Amino acid sequence: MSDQNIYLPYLMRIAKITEEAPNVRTFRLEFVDETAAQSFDFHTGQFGLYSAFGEGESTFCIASSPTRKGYIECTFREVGRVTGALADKEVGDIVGFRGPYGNIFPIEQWKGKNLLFIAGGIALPPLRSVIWNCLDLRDWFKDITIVYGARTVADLVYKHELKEWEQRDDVNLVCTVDPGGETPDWTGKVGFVPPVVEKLAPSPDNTIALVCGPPIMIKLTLPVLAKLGFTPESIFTTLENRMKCGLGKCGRCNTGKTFVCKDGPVYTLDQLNHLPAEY
Amino acid sequence: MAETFEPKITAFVCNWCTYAGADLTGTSRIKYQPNVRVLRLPCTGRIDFMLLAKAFSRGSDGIIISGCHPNDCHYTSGNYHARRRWMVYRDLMDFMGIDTERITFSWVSAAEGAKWAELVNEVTNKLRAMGPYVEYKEMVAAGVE
Amino acid sequence: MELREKAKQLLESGAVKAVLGFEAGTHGRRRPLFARSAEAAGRLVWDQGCEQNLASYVTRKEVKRLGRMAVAARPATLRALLQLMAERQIKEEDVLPLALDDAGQVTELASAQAIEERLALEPQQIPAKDRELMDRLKAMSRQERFAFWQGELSRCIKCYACRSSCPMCYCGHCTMDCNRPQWVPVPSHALGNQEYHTVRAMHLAGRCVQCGDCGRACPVDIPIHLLTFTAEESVHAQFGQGAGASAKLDYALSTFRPDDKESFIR
Amino acid sequence: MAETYHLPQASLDPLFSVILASGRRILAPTDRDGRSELNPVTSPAQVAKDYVQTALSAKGTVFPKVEKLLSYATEPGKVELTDPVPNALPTVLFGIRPCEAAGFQALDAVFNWDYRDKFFNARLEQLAVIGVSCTRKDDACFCTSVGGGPGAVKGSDILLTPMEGGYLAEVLTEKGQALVALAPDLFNPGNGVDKAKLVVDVPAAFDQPALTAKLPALFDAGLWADQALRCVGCGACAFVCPTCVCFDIQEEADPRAGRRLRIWDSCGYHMFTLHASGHNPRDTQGQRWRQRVYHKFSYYPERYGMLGCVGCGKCTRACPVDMNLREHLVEASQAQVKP
Repeated sequence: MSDQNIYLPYLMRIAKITEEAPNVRTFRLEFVDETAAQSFDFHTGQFGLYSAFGEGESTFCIASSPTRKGYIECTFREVGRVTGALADKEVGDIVGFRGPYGNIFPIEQWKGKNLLFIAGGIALPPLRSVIWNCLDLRDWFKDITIVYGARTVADLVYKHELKEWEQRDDVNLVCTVDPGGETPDWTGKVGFVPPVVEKLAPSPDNTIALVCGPPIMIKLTLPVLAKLGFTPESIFTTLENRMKCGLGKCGRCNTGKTFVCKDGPVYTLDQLNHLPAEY
Repeated sequence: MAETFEPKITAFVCNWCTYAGADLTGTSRIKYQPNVRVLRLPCTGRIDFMLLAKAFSRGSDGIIISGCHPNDCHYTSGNYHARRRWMVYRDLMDFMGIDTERITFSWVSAAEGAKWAELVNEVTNKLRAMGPYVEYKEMVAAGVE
Repeated sequence: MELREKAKQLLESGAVKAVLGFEAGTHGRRRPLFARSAEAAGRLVWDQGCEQNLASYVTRKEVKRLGRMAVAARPATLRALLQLMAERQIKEEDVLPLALDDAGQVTELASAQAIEERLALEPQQIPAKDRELMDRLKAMSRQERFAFWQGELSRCIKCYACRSSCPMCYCGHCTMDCNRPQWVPVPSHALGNQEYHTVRAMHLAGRCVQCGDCGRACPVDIPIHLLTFTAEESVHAQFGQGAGASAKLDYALSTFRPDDKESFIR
Repeated sequence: MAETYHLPQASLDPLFSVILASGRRILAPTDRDGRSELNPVTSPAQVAKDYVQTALSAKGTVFPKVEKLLSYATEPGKVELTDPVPNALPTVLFGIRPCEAAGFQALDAVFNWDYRDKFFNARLEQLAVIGVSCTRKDDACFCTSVGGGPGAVKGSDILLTPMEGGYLAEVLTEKGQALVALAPDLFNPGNGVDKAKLVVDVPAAFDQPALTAKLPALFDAGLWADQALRCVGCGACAFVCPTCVCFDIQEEADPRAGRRLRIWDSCGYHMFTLHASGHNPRDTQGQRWRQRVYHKFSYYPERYGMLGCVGCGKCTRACPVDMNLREHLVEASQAQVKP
């Protein structure tokens, strides 16, 4: 018996590039190898390592929903060596993908519940996968509320989808931008995410909250949810520690006894409360 | 027919003097050997020693560095700074056993088209006689399991 | 006054928050001690085993948080502190160097000028063992020297103990950590090691205070300090200035003289 | 399965010969210019006589410091991947200490839980360990505090314990038997010697199970930052460690081809956990030092049911500022847990 090379990526062709916000892009990736495309499967919440050949690998979530077959999508901001090289790619170029890795959002367990999504800035992509997954299975859930904030109007990602969600009557979308980030024609709210949530005052009854955003947003939103009566078991988030392997070996994402790449990236607040705050 | 070794030479030259000088070589129709690849930088002051290391690691057998004569720098003193750096760099490289014979420094002004041709020919002939920089190429390949 | 007594006095008077010196460690070794109480000051020792250049700590953020600090200093430590002042990494008032003589008597050097004057009494010398190896290497053929260094550097594991121990390697973001572009290969294969040590020596030319701590720190005993020593000697021989001589020294490679003498540029 | 033999001193020479003749290389501690390091040897005479430990561990035989994971060729719109075959040479590691031999199991735990790492496995498969028990120790040793011992058999295929006229040879695994089978005549029947009397005495320094139980409560104690004040944040401890397994993957390429290399990394580095956003989950050296201790003594036991430390003391010997692991663990053992 010989082992497989677990570090070999799938080859993916870029099928579509969407400019989301300044330096933020979404790639739609299709498998070069047809058999890989057939056998590939993932669940919402999982992530992968995307490679720009020549520069290396970088970790992002899979931002598309597993209900949409035949492709995966990722959204990234250009900040470093790999994302910089990815940003230079064009439709038709080849990139690498390893995954899917990590645990999942247990949406089957949420049947019959209300869902509250709270996202900030570039952290909407991991929740977007869940949102579409849940919208495609809309009758599983009761009310779906999405609170999304960014620094400025330009920094809001998935602008077309935000419009679509806004127009659906089975979704309650609340968009907000930080004070000073609004444009003259901005019709959404102005204010930081935590006070917006506080004012919105969603009911904790039979509700699952999914929170994802920059550390400061998460830090300030959690007390608000606690005040509203959400229990630590009903609050989910997804972490993204630095990773090199995604396989529970390289040691970077080690937080307490867990590996974010294996035991995460999805954690409940209750689980996080039992981990050292090294994320 | 036995194949003769043709050295690969990377030349780092400044924009204002040597590049213009090399241009003059061409417009004056002076022929010289084609072994040199010219990389133009704003000033000799910009030629970081890491560029030289990169040239060797990417397969150069020799390197030419050339810019404005002292006192002629477009930026007043870039070449003076460069000169200091090379003075130390050569000592260090020699101590580490790097073949400094393969690195040629020169001042070639925008008017010295003939000097450029002469310099390239001379360096090419010398490197052809020295042969490929085998030691360095072996080092580049070593140490990976 | 002896070190323990002086340290106690400085701590009790509040003149400093900590005294950085040495205590007894494993296997008879000496290791750094951050004495923050009079009681801890009682553990301070001073002898020939106290070789480490403690100036490497004064730029570390965790150490800076302790507050003003007295530093037990050998001549190389004093040179490093002056060089750090020249490079504007520390201010004269941030540290209180305590120069110690062979008998263990302490002199407070409260100003850069006092350090300079003290250093003027201590001729800077490369240790005989290092000088002997440098001379032996210079007497070799170039190919032999290359083979020597390749053999030595093949043991390098790029743990960066040399960089971490160096008082002048304080950069928050070292060239080695820059990756856009990735100039120096990160892996410790032959090329990665060669380029790393070239870069380090070049970046220390005119700045190396020749304490030799990089070589002492090396877990696989590569005489890596000889590279920075050589670069520093080259600067000294050609431009007539040595790192750590004064708190007002210009960096040798960011200045020039029109009549700098060389013989190799055509 | 242990079988006990007596291996006369004079048998070592022919044993080396048959091992080499079988196509295996022998790596053993050598003493060159006063440095104890692993090198290929061809006869017992080349093996260092008087060593406690080599500076570097033997983990490089199964987890090299630089190792190719894949290579590729690129042209516009196309990438061709190559899956490398690990260059795993049949190897006998002779003369490493029982602590180090035990280290391979800690590496195996990480490389083979869940996903299996083919590079590690290919090398480990080709490796046989002839350990040699310790008759000397130094201030850094603490194997007996972490479940090992100067004559412990774990991880060795054959363990030799020096005795009058040769060695007590314990053949412990099939790999060990295969080596004996190369020259069975060299091994004489065992004669019931007491191994404990042949090895050096290493008294336990601390109560490890008690320490492991106590660590979660000590997480926020100030002692980690205090201990780490003198730590300079290099990676020497991790790189010489026989069980430290954290790695980095680096890409090297030119416009037409490239490769991915796995290299050693260390949790002691500031950059190890630094996020692209600039946020660093372990921002201070105290946090990073604590991670090193906790990973080995708290997270490893919880995750893999074994310790991530074998008590060899290499980190202590390698440390430029004498971060003595044993001493720091003793201090943690004695620390008061705040209620």
